[in-house]
Amino acid sequence: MKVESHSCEVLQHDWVNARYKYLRLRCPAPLARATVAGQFFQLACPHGETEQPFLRRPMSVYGIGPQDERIEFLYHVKGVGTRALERLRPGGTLEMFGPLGRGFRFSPQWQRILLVARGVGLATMAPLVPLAARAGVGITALLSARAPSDLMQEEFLRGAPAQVHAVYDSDGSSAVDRVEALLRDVLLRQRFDMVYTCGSNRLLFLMQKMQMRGEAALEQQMACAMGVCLSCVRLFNEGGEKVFRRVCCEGPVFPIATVSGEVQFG
Amino acid sequence: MKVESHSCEVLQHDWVNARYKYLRLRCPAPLARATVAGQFFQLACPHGETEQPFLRRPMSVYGIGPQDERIEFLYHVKGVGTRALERLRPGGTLEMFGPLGRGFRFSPQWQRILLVARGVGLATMAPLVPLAARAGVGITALLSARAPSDLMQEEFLRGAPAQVHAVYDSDGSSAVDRVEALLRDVLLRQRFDMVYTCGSNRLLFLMQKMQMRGEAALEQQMACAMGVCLSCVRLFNEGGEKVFRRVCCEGPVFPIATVSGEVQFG
Amino acid sequence: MADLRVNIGTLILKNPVMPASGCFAYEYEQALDLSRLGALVTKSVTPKSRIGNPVPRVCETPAGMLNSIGLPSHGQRYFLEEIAPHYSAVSAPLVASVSADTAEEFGMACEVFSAPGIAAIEANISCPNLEADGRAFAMSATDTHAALHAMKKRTRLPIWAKLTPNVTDIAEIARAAEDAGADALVVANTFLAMAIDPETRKPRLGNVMGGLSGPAVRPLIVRMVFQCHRAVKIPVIGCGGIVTAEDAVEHLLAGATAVQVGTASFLDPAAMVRIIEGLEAYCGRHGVARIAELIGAVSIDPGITDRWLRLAQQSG
Amino acid sequence: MADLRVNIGTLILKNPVMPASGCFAYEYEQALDLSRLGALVTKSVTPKSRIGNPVPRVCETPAGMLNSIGLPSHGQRYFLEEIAPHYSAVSAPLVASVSADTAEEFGMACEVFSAPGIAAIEANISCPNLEADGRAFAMSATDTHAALHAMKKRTRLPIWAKLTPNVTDIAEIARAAEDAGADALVVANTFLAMAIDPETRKPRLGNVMGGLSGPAVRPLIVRMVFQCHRAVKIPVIGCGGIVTAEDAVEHLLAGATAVQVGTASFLDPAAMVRIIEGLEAYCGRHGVARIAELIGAVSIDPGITDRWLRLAQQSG
Ligand SMILES: Cc1cc2nc3c(=O)[nH]c(=O)nc-3n(C[C@H](O)[C@H](O)[C@H](O)COP(=O)(O)OP(=O)(O)OC[C@H]3O[C@@H](n4cnc5c(N)ncnc54)[C@H](O)[C@@H]3O)c2cc1C
Ligand SMILES: Cc1cc2nc3c(=O)[nH]c(=O)nc-3n(C[C@H](O)[C@H](O)[C@H](O)COP(=O)(O)OP(=O)(O)OC[C@H]3O[C@@H](n4cnc5c(N)ncnc54)[C@H](O)[C@@H]3O)c2cc1C
Ligand SMILES: Cc1cc2nc3c(=O)[nH]c(=O)nc-3n(C[C@H](O)[C@H](O)[C@H](O)COP(=O)(O)O)c2cc1C
Ligand SMILES: Cc1cc2nc3c(=O)[nH]c(=O)nc-3n(C[C@H](O)[C@H](O)[C@H](O)COP(=O)(O)O)c2cc1C
Ligand code: FES
Ligand code: FES
Repeated sequence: MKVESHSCEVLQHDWVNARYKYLRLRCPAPLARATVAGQFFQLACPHGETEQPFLRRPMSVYGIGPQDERIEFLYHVKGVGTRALERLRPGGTLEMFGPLGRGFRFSPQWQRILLVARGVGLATMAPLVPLAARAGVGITALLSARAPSDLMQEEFLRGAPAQVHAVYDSDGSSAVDRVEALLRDVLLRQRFDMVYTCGSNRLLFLMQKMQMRGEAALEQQMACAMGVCLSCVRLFNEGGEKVFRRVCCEGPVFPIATVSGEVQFG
Repeated sequence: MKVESHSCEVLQHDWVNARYKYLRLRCPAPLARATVAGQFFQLACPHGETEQPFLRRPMSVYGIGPQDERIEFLYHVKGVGTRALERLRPGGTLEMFGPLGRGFRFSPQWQRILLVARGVGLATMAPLVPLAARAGVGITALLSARAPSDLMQEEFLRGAPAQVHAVYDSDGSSAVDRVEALLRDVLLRQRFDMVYTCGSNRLLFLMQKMQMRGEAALEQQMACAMGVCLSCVRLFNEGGEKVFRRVCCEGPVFPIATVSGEVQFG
Repeated sequence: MADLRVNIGTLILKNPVMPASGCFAYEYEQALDLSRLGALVTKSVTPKSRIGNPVPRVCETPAGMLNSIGLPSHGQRYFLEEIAPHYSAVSAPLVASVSADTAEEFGMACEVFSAPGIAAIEANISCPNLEADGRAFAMSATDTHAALHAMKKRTRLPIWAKLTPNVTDIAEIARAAEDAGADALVVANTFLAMAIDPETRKPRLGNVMGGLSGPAVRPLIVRMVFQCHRAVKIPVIGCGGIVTAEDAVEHLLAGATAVQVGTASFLDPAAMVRIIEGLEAYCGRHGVARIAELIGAVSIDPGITDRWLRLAQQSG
Repeated sequence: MADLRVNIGTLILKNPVMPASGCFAYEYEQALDLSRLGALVTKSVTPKSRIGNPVPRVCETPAGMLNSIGLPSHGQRYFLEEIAPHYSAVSAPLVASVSADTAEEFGMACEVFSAPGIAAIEANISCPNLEADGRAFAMSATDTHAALHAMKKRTRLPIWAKLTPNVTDIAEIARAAEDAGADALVVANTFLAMAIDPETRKPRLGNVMGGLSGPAVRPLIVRMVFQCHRAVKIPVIGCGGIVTAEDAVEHLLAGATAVQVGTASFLDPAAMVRIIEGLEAYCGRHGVARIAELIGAVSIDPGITDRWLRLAQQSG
C-alpha cells in the first residue's frame, strides 16, 4: 500500500524559537525513500487534559532522510493540535499517515532555483535545499519574516550555500512594493530554471502579478487528505476556466500562474 | 473548599503483579491530612491514542502519607480508564479531586480488628493497617484471592504485624462454606471490636448471614461522586425499610447489616 | 472588569452561568461558593415521589455520557421543606425544576412551587426517560403549548420551558412555548441514546436507553440555540456540552442569554466558577464591556453564498 | 474463521463493512484493497452539476467533525463515464448514492443509474446541507414515501433509503420508506449542527451549519438503529461513529445487518480493513460462527423494570 499509518518514535523535539518547534521521527518503514519535497503527512496529535484534537494535522516534511526511516517536521505552535503535538517527548509515539500529495518538480540538470518563503512556507520548501545543493544547483532565497529573530535562515539552509535576501516586517523591507523592487532586481541579475513559493498569499500574488512562472505550495482545511472528502478545494484558472482542485491530492503544489483568488470567508 | 481538583505528580508507578499497579503521587496540597481510610478520589485517566475515558474513575486511597502531600493508590488494570491510567509515567501529571465519601470508623482504643478482603477490597482497607498498627490494635486479616500469586499480602500489611488467614480459589479454600467454617473458628478464638470487609459481595453476604457487625465498603457506577447526580445508588435496609443511598457520599462505607441485595442487571 | 449581568425577563442574574438541572445539589458547596453562580437550578422534582430507574444509571461515551437516572424524587413537599432551605443563605436566585405526567399536573406543581424563596420555575417538559421511547411534551408543539398554558394559569412566577432536542424542528416548539407565555427557553435537555457493551451484549444502562450529554452534543445544541434565538423574542438559555468559558461564549454568540452547565461539573466540581472566571478573562482579552453584547453576536457574512455562487458561474 | 457474509435483500455481501457516502472514493485504493470491502458506496451524485458550499467545509468538534461539503457534483453522466469504471475490477458491489431536489428528479436519477456495474442505489433523501435549515425529504414521512415511490417506479435495482437523524420519530420515517418499497434503510446521515469560533465570532464553516459525524454521534445512531430495526422488516444498515470493530458490533447488536464507516477513514484511511479484521477476531474470541447471528442480538432483560418496581414498593 502506498499510504499507511505508522507509529513513529520521537527522536528529537526542540524549540527552534519562541513559536516554532523541530521534530525528528524514526518511522517503522523506509518512508524517506518514498517521500519527495513538498509532500506532507497527516499527524495524529496526542490528546491531553485540555486538548483533544479530533482530526489529523497536515504537515509538510521539513527533512527527508538521510536515513531511510528518518522524517523531520518544523512547525508553528498555533492552535489546539500543535499545542498538543508540542508536548510529545522524545521516546514518545506519534501516529501519522502518508506521504501525501504531489511534491515540487525538480531537476538536477537545472542551474539555479529561486525560493520565496515566509513563515511555515520555509518548512515546506526546505527539502529542496539539500536536493539542489547535492546536485550543484544554485540557490537563491528570499526569506520574509516578522523580525530577524523569526527568520530561521539556519533552519532553512542547514549549512547549504545560498544567496539569501532577508526582508522583515520590523524594518518595513517586507512591504510588497519593496519586495517587488527586490525581486525585479534579482530577476535582472540571475536566471532561474525554477521558482518556488510557499507561506504567503501576498508574495504568491505578487509573483503572479510579476508573471513569474514556477510552483506554489498551498494550504487548506483538510479532513481526509486523500482526495475523498472534497473539503480542501481551492479555485484555479486553467485554460481560461475556473476550476476547483483538491489541495490534498491535486496539490499541495500548483503552478503559480493558476492559483486564483479565493472567496474569503467572513 | 473541602473538595478541589489537584494536579498531582506521579512519583512512582509500578506493577505489583500481572494485574495490579501501585501509584504514588505528590499532591500540591496537604491532602493526606484531610483524608481518612475508606475515602476515595476521582481520577482523570489520561487520554491515549485508543482510549479516551470521559468520566473520572473512583479509587480508594491505598496509602495516606506519611508526608502530608503523599497519596497512594493500588488498582486493578481492568478497562478503558485503568488501561489509560496505567500508562502514566513518573514525572507525569494526574488530575484528581477529593477526598470523597465517608471513611471507616476507627478507634485507637480498640483491642483487635478483623479485615476481610478480596481483590481491590484490599486497597480500600489497607490504610486501616498502619492506623491499627500504630495504635497497637491487633489485626486479623482474612485475605481471599484466585491464587497465591494474586494475594498481595505484603502490599496489604506493608510490614505491620497481623494474623493472616489466606484462602484461594485455586485450592478450593475460598469456597463460601469453607470460609464460613474458618470465620466461625476465628470468631470463637478472638473478640473483635470492629469488622471490616470490602471486595466481595459473596463474603459480605456471608458475614451478614453470620450476623457479624461492622462496616463494608461498596462500589457503584459513578458520575459526579459528590452526591449530586443520583447515579450511584444502592439499596439498604434501615429500620425495617428499604431505602436508596448514594454510595459516593452516604458511603462508600456502610454498616454490613444494612446492605441489601441488589436488582441484578441482565 | 466586565459587567457580567444578564436579564432573564425580570430576573437579573449577576452572571450568565448556572447549573443544569440534575447536575447540581447543595453538596457542591464543598467545591464552590454557591453565591458566585448566576442562579441555582435544582434537580427536577415530580409531584409524587418516584424511585427512578434501575442501575447502572450512567455510562460514558465518546466525549459524553448517558444517563437514565429517571427522576427519583421525594415529591414537592419534601423539596420545599428539606431542599430549598439549604439555599436560603445563598444570594443566587433559586430556580426549581418540575416535571409531571400531565399538563394539569404541571399546572398544580407550579402552584405548589409558588412559594417564598423560589425565583422561577423550570418546566422539564422534555425528560427523555419518563415515557416509552422517550416521548415527551416538548416533542409536540401542541403538548408544549398545553403544558405551558396550564402552568401560566397557576403561577405568577416566571416559567422557563426546558425543551428536548429530540425533534425535527426545535423552532416550532420554541414558538409554541413562547405563544403559551413561557418567560424563557432552556435549550435543551439530553438526546435519547443507547450504548451496548459488545463483550456482554447488554445495554450499558439498566434502562436500555438514556440521555446523551457532554461536549459531544455541543455543536447540536449550539445550532438549536441559534435557531431558537431567531425564532422567539424571549431569552434562550443554552444548555449542552459547556466545559470551558469559550464554550459558554459559543452559546452566547449563537443567541443564548445565559448558560447552564451540567456534565462538566462531574469532571470538575468547581467547573462553574472556572467558567465564570474564564468569562471575565475573555471579556478582558476582547474588550467586551458588557457580556450581554455577546448575545446572538455571531458574525455571519451575508454575502458569502452570493460570492461563492458568482464564482460558480465562472467555474466549469 | 467465522462466516462474515450478510444479505441486504438479494445482495450478498462478503462482510458487513462498507464506506459511508461522501467518505470514500477510489483514491482509497492507495490505502486498502477495495475488494476486501463488503460493498462500495460512492459520494452522492446529483442529476445536475453543482459546485458545493463555500470553504471552510470542515471543522472538528469534540469526538467528531462538522462538514458542509454541500454535494459538489459533476452530474450522473460523468459518474457513469468517469467514476464507475474505476471500480469495474473490484469484486465488491458498487452502490451509487444519488441526491435530488424533487421526488420526480429522484425517480429519473434512478433510471439513469440503472446501468451495468451498479448493484444498488442509495437514495440520500437526508442531506442536511441542501435546503435552508437542513430540511430534507426524510424529515417527513409523506415526502419520504413520495421520493421512494417515485424511485421504485423507475428502477428494478434495490433502493437503500438513507434517513436523516434530525427527526422526532425515526421509526415513523423508517416505516414510510418500507411501505414505499425501500429495500434497505441506511441509518443515518449527519446531524445538523453548528460551531462558532469564540476568538473571531465567526461560524467555523463557510456555510454556517453543517453535519455532525464521528464517534460523538454513535450513541444517538445506535439508538435509532435499534428503533428502526424494531419498526421494519427490511435490513437496516448502521452508519454513525464507527471507528473500531467493537463499534461495528454495537451497531449489529442494536439491529444493523451491515455498517457504513465514514469519518473514521479520515483518521486512518485503512480503517475499514482494520474493522473487518477486528470483526473476524471478535467472532473468534466469542465463538460466533456466523456474524449474522449478532444482528439485533442485544441482550435485554425484560424483567428488570418489574424487579426494580417491586423493590420500589418495598422502599420508602
Ligand atoms: C499541506 C499542508 C502542509 C502544511 N505544512 C506545515 C508545516 O510544515 N509547518 C507548519 O507549521 N504548518 C504547516 N501547515 C499548516 C498546519 O497544518 C496548521 O498550522 C495546523 O493544522 C494548525 O493546527 P492547530 O490545531 O494547531 O490549529 P487550529 O487553528 O486550532 O486548527 C483547527 C483546524 O484547522 C486546521 N488548520 C488550521 N490552520 C490550517 C492551515 N494553515 N492549513 C490547513 N489547515 C489548517 C487544522 O488542521 C485543524 O483541523 C500545513 C498545512 C497544509 C495543508
Ligand atoms: C468508591 C470506590 C473505590 C474504588 N477503589 C478502587 C481501588 O482502590 N482499586 C481498584 O482497582 N478499583 C477500585 N474501584 C473500582 C474502580 O473504580 C473501577 O475498577 C474502575 O473505575 C474501572 O475503570 P475502567 O475504565 O478500567 O473499567 P471499565 O469497565 O472500562 O469502566 C467503565 C465505566 O464503569 C465504571 N466502573 C467499572 N467498574 C466499576 C466498579 N467496580 N465500581 C464503580 N465503577 C466502575 C468506570 O468508572 C467507568 O465509568 C473503586 C470503585 C469505587 C466506587
Ligand atoms: C445525570 C444527569 C441528570 C439529569 N437530570 C435532569 C433533570 O432532572 N431534569 C432536567 O431537566 N434535566 C436533567 N438533565 C439534563 C441536564 O440538565 C442538561 O440538559 C444536559 O445534561 C445537557 O447539558 P450538559 O451537556 O452540560 O450536561 C440531567 C443530566 C444528567 C447528565
Ligand atoms: C465529509 C463528509 C461528506 C459526506 N457526504 C455525504 C454524501 O454525499 N451523501 C450522504 O448520503 N452522506 C454523506 N455524508 C454522511 C456520511 O455518509 C455518514 O452518514 C456520516 O458521516 C455518519 O457516519 P460516520 O460517523 O461514520 O462518519 C458525508 C459525511 C462526511 C463527513
Ligand atoms: S482533504 Fe479530503 S479531499 Fe482533500
Ligand atoms: S456519583 Fe453522583 S450521586 Fe453518587
